[in-house]
Amino acid sequence: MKILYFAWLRERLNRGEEEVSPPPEVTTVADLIDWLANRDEAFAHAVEKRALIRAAVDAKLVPHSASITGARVIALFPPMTGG
Amino acid sequence: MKILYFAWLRERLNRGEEEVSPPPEVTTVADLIDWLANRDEAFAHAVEKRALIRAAVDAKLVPHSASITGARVIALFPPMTGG
Amino acid sequence: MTVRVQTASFDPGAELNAFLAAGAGAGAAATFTGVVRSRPDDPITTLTLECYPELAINQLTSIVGQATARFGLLAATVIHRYGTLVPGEPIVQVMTLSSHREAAFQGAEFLMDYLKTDAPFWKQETGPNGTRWVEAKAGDDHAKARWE
Amino acid sequence: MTVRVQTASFDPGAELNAFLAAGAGAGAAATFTGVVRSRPDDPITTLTLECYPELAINQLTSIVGQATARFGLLAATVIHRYGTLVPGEPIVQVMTLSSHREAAFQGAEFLMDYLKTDAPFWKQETGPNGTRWVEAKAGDDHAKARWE
Repeated sequence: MKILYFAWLRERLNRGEEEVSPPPEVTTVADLIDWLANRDEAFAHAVEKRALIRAAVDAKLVPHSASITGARVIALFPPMTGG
Repeated sequence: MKILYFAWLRERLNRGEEEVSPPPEVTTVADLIDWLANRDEAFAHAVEKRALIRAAVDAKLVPHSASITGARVIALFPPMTGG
Repeated sequence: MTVRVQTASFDPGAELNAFLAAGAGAGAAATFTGVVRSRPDDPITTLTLECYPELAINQLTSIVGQATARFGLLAATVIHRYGTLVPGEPIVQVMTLSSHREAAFQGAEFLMDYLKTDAPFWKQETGPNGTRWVEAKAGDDHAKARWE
Repeated sequence: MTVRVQTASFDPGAELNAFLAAGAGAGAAATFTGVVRSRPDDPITTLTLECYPELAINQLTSIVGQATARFGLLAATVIHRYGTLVPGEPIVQVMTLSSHREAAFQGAEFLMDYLKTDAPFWKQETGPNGTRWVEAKAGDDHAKARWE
């Protein structure tokens, strides 16, 4: 699956997207964030305050408890500041 | 002094303005309305519901208790429906 | 702070652009545009607004001054037409400028609520069933009362 | 119901006139225009908005649908830019149309409140002291919460 990063999360990770293949026990957004943090210290540091990380699955805004099973694109990003 | 009438008050009286010379004991808008009503049955009928009559003295919106001493132009009109 | 009472028509978009240009960089602008309406169940052919211009200028200037002070507006404009209009034509436009959207919105709502009850305009509708004066709405007094 | 997310600039007045023309005779239109601001005490040279366009379209379409249903709007439009802008340029415009001014105002405020926290745009300011991401404001969450 593809992961997209935006704003300061993209800057801290120094990448806007990546392809990952999490194992089958990674079933939710929260699981995915934990799994990515375990692989990558920079990522772990950037998402230390989990409450600051928002997520979308296939271009739908979701809570961290949402399923990622079958998802093609997951986006992770800080609180939005539009308008 | 000049009196201006607007909207349905103007229509019912069949005049947009008139010159009047009330006696010195007519000191407020309320006095003026009473005095005009005493002279003219059509006027008395048109202002029967006093709460529907608004007034301005020299282009300032005022309550019926306001003084008309020294005023040049008094306007009488129904509730406003702008906007 | 601009108040205009006029029989001539006005261009809502051109007025908005001029208002924004004058307040460059202020952040938040709220605009209300009132248009002559005509519903299929209550069609009208014309709307005539009677006006007492001297009092209208005084009242609108006072209302705009109150809104500016109360909501800390950086600019505010009211344009109000009178005379005979047809459905679709703009009657009134208020525009407010602030660094915060809440103040801009509240200023514009305050202006509209006061203008409905305190500005000397009287609407008369002409339709297939003749001509009638529009009655003042109790709702408009309530809308104004929430600011007191 | 129109949602546009674009890098191109837009003309606030031309958008308002097109919106009014499409809804001829509806009565009440409220418009909010957000402009890049720059204060003397906190000058900026550019404001860059990052965007996730697919999610922005989905979120804005959902928010406009909610506002339309909740306030009985006859029409609603949201235009939101992204990319790099300079002070004075419009970022966002929302327009709502109703037969009643209260619904038009409330619809526009609802749209702005939701858009601030729920549309995937991220602001980055560049000024004399460098570049910084704008932080989300608690006040924006509170503004949204009043509709819940």
